[in-house]
Amino acid sequence: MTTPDGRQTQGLTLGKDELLHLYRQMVQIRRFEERAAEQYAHGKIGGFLHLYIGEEAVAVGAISAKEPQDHVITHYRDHGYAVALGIDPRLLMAELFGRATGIVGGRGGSMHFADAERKFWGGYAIVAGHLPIAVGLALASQYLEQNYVVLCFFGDGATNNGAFHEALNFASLWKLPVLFICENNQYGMGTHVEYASAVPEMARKAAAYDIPAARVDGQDVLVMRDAVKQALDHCRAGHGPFFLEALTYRFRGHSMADPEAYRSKEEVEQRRREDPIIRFRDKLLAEGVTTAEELDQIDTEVDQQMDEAVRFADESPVPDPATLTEGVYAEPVAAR
Amino acid sequence: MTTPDGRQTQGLTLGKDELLHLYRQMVQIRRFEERAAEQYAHGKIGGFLHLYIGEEAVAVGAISAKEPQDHVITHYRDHGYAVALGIDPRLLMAELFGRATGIVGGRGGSMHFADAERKFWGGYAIVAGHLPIAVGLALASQYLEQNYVVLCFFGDGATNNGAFHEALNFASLWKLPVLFICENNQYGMGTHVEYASAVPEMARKAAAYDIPAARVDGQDVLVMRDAVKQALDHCRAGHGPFFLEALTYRFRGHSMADPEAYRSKEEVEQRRREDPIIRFRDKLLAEGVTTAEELDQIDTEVDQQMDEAVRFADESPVPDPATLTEGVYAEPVAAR
Amino acid sequence: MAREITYRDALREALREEMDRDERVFLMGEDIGAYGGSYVVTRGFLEQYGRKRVRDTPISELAIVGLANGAAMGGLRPVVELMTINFSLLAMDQIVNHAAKIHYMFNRQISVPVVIRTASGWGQLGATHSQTFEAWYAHVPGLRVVMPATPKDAKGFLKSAIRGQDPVMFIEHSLIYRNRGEVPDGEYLLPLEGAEVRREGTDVTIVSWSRGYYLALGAAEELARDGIEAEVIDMRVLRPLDIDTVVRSVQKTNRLVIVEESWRTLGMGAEIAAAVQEHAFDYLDAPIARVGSVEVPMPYAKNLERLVIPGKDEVVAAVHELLRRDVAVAR
Amino acid sequence: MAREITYRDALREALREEMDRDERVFLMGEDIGAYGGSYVVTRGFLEQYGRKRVRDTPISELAIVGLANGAAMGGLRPVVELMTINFSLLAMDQIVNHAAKIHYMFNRQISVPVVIRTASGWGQLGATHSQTFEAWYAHVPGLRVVMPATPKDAKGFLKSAIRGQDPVMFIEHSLIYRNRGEVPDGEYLLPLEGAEVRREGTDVTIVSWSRGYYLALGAAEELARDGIEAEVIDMRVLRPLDIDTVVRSVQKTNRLVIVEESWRTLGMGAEIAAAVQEHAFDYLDAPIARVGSVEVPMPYAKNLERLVIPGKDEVVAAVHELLRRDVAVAR
Ligand SMILES: Cc1ncc(C[n+]2csc(CCOP(=O)(O)OP(=O)(O)O)c2C)c(N)n1
Ligand SMILES: Cc1ncc(C[n+]2csc(CCOP(=O)(O)OP(=O)(O)O)c2C)c(N)n1
Ligand SMILES: [Mg+2]
Ligand SMILES: [Mg+2]
Repeated sequence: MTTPDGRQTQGLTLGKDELLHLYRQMVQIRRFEERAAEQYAHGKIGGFLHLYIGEEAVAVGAISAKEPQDHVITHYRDHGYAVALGIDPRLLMAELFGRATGIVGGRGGSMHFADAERKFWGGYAIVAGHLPIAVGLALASQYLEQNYVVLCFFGDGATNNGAFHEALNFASLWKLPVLFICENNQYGMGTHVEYASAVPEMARKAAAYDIPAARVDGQDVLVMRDAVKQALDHCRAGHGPFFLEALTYRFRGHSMADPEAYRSKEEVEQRRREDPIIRFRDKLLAEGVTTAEELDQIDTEVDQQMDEAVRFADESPVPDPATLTEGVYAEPVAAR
Repeated sequence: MTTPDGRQTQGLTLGKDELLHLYRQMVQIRRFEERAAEQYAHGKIGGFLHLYIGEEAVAVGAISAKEPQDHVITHYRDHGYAVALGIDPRLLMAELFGRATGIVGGRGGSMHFADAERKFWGGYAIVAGHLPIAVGLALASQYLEQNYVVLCFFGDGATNNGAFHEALNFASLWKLPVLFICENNQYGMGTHVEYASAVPEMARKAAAYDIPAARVDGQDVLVMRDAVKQALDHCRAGHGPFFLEALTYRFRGHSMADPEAYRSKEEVEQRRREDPIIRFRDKLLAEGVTTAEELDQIDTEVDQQMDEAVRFADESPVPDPATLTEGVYAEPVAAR
Repeated sequence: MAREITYRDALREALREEMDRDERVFLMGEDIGAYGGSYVVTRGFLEQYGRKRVRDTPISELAIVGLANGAAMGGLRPVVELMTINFSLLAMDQIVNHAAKIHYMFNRQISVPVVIRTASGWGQLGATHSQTFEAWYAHVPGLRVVMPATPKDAKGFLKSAIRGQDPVMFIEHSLIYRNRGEVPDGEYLLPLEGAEVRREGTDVTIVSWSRGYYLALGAAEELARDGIEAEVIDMRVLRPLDIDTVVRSVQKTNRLVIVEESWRTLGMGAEIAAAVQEHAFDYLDAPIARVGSVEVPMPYAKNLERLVIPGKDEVVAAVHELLRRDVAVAR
Repeated sequence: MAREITYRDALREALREEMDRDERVFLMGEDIGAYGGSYVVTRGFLEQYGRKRVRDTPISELAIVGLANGAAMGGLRPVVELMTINFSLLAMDQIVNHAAKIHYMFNRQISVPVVIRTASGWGQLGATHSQTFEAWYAHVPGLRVVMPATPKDAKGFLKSAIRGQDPVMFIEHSLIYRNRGEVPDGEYLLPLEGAEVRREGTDVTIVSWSRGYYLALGAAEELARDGIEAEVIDMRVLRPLDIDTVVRSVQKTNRLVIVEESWRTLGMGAEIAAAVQEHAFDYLDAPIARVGSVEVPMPYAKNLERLVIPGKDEVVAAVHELLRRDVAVAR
């Protein structure tokens, strides 16, 4: 499953509808975030906004490979998974706007999308903090014999945190159905892996826990999809966790405030040439799956969808101040 | 350096004095702790008392291999290193008794021996908490070009803590002169490695940080000494950290309160047959280095030394209550 | 009908009853299985319930609580044991940044019904093993914090905590596991709220919780011999904090002494004093007094340790001091 | 002579001066080098001082502080940056169980002169990135805790912290980095103790620190328009806590309002209120009031966030409330 040259693309065994769906999802993520960046500049969105642009193939490929019962949990750079899971972009944009109609009522913002119905347990803003939680969800799957696997996404930077170590040890020790998907985009904020990790290959770390691992080209949506499918089979069969390292790159700054002093324009330019959306588009055209017109049509539809998402968000009401103290506890507390 | 059969003993390249010194130190640790256990039963010692009995070859072998400028830091099971470092047993016993004459004035007790003059930075009671500190000491060595290596001792249980992971990553990343010595005695309190660590070989964990590692027979003082000597050379040469796993066994309970329900009497009996002191004694006799009389004479001297330590401790004054609030800060604080 | 059992047995009964009632309840923690628990609370549980439900863990406090959070989100009812509250510092991020936040932050979509049992205490254990941090947890909205003193509360609270929907810090005390007390026969639950007046009095109110409650009670009995009638309140639950009960008592006694084992500065007593002076300002005849630990890292030596932790005598002295002050003012 | 510079520049000057003075001073933290620091405090330092002295680290808060502890013990002068105080929870064990204990526990053989710079703050950052925990650190003997409000203090404290022998939690605030203020020309140090009366007044004392100090000052100015003269105290150092200065002020004004950005329950205000009622009981004409955050995990939405964090208006209202009460009592 490893692709040492980081390029090898899988054959097109999927049907046209499925392929176009993957394409549409990647474009949705891209356009959603481009709109978000604009709205941030307009002051409609506050706080931190971490864009996923450039990494779309990872989320789309992985999530297309999962079964409906599987669970997803991730870090703060979470727009891509939410879109790939099919959550209405209007609810996501409204969340960014801090509106009552947002996916978590405006309480979470960019870093904390979640949708319990879809078993999307949310984005977490403490680096690596969600890894033990993912393993706990996998424990529930095993304990209750529910046959779901937990897909847990995180960055290369997260692998240096103690929570990573403790979580992976537990997952392996108890043979829990969790798929660790490390998005190695080479940087944690402005720190290159070289200055953060004693080993540059994240997948190597899995061996310390006897967890099988693979490195894959995260810029190829089909490679990603296949790798995740195989890994999920492994986990679902009761063989315990699996570790996938997806090689990817973020095209934008870490967050909106990032001047990107830590990397060269040339480096970014070079990586942009391997844009996962363009690569997939070219492939679809080269293999004669579809026409440029059909793809352009999708692009246009997505544009309209995102215009609508922004409009919806902007017209939505802010949260009712009366709700401020509701839900600190799940059960009622007598007034003090 | 690995000894796969876990038995192979090194040739006797040391002189007689040195060999007898190693023997004496192991007996000192053993007798010191036997006295401590007695005094604990008499109520002269309180709190936790973690005995090192059975593991003496690790501390004695390792510390005999170090250079005078090297630093030592360890966990709470710290009597062995203190004795091996040549600290007067009277001061150590007085510490256990909670007396003003104790090595840290009665403030630390069994878990917190320390002697800054000897660069013995102490015993720490938070499992794995001293590992990052050890790496920091190594950073000081590198930064100030002081040519010392830090010997950092800890148990198998400690390797599952996040602090272990973060510390090892740092040590390797910055190529710091620290020797990690993991005493794998198979248990963390009552939990067998099998239930605590995804991999049973602690040394395997080092690979995740690109740290070279070896497993050695920790019940053979000379094997231990040689392994540590080589490892220290590696660190001192600027090649970064090294990881040594010493296979050992604790003959007593985790602490004085331990009913040892988690392991069988047979298991303990079997391991006692490989008592490091007896093994070394037999070897010294078999190789004709010394006579039984000479060794018995050492035993007797040590017995007297430890009687004296107990007497000294018992006759020492308790700490002056007026000193209670002294030293919370290193610099004066205006009264509140 | 009632029986007398120990605090430890009360906990054991609560765990057993809940484990028997609900398959989803399971235990995890360091040395709770083969070793029997560092304070022997779960001895025999591994044999009875097996490895699936009594899970020995690696020494990974952060992940222990993290896994429990995830398991709770996934539909289980984890009861975690952190050996002592000192080690909970390693799990602080999972407790405070995760368990306490998730329900609110995700707009009530997800709840985290996790119970974290841990023990406060001391006894020549040195600086890193003798602390108590209930005040830290009680600072955090989203957490419930209980610190029962009696076997009855220990059992009733633990059962409620396990059945509830919120994360609960359940803080025991190593020095009261053998205390005996009455426990109702049969099943009972106690709500995780409310202080309790355990001794009525008119001259002064003494407030404490956990082991401190017994100090307060001992002091009250001694004071009674001098004709001073102290009202003794066991706070029991530290978040949400039942200040009203204290205020009502102070409205009667006009004097308040708070007893705690943690460092005085920013211990629970700080909040209680601040809140009571706010709500009962006109009823106070003397400043509210706080009796707490001497502010040092705990020394090992027995004679020094004794000086650090407050005893009954300090409580009695604090009460006398308040009363003396009254007289002085009256003159 | 004095200059006006920003709070951020004051910190930068302090770091530069100390790094130039003493080779053993070095910086470590996440993204302090190539990235320039998440709040841009150390921008340009990597270029100037090189990788040996400006050390970007992995995302390993526990080990970052642990390494700094060890480096300090080994003779270096580490200045750690923890991006925000929220992440300090992951390093709590190294701060509280190690840095704060080592000097005392090892009987003064070893000292741990580590400085931990971190930032409090908020601004639509959500539940896990908007907290402030100065009260937790101020609870711990062995730590010094400073939370400067002005550029002058920021610089003088940081230099003293770096030269001192004790571990220091040095808490900045993301929303005051651009505040300007006077700083003496040339070298100066400020002792890590003592509150400061920054505005004299007779009617009420308002106490705060860090960004809260500016709220207090703003409120005082507004109150002055109504003829109410508030005395404003900047606490500056939270451990050791200078209660005497507050007590002296209250002896004059007879009323106290405490302003803080953390949750009220068990925030610093609890300790200040508890201690002041103890020492100035007979001088208080009204209960001590505390103005703090609403006790919820911080919501992202701007309109909700505004409701959580206290503003100048709440401070003014609290003062009016105290004064109204006086009138009511006088009637
Ligand atoms: C415990 C913790 N430390 C620091 C931060 C600040 N921070 C936010 S994102 C980030 C970098 C994470 O890098 P990586 O895991 O590689 O994910 P990426 O952003 O590249 O997707 C840092 C340091 C944080 N949120 N949590
Ligand atoms: C962080 C932390 N968790 C738990 C404990 C309680 N504890 C003390 S020793 C110990 C076992 C440690 O085992 P290991 O590292 O193998 O060392 P050994 O005792 O076998 O020498 C435990 C769990 C502790 N002191 N610190
Ligand atoms: Mg990254
Ligand atoms: Mg062990």
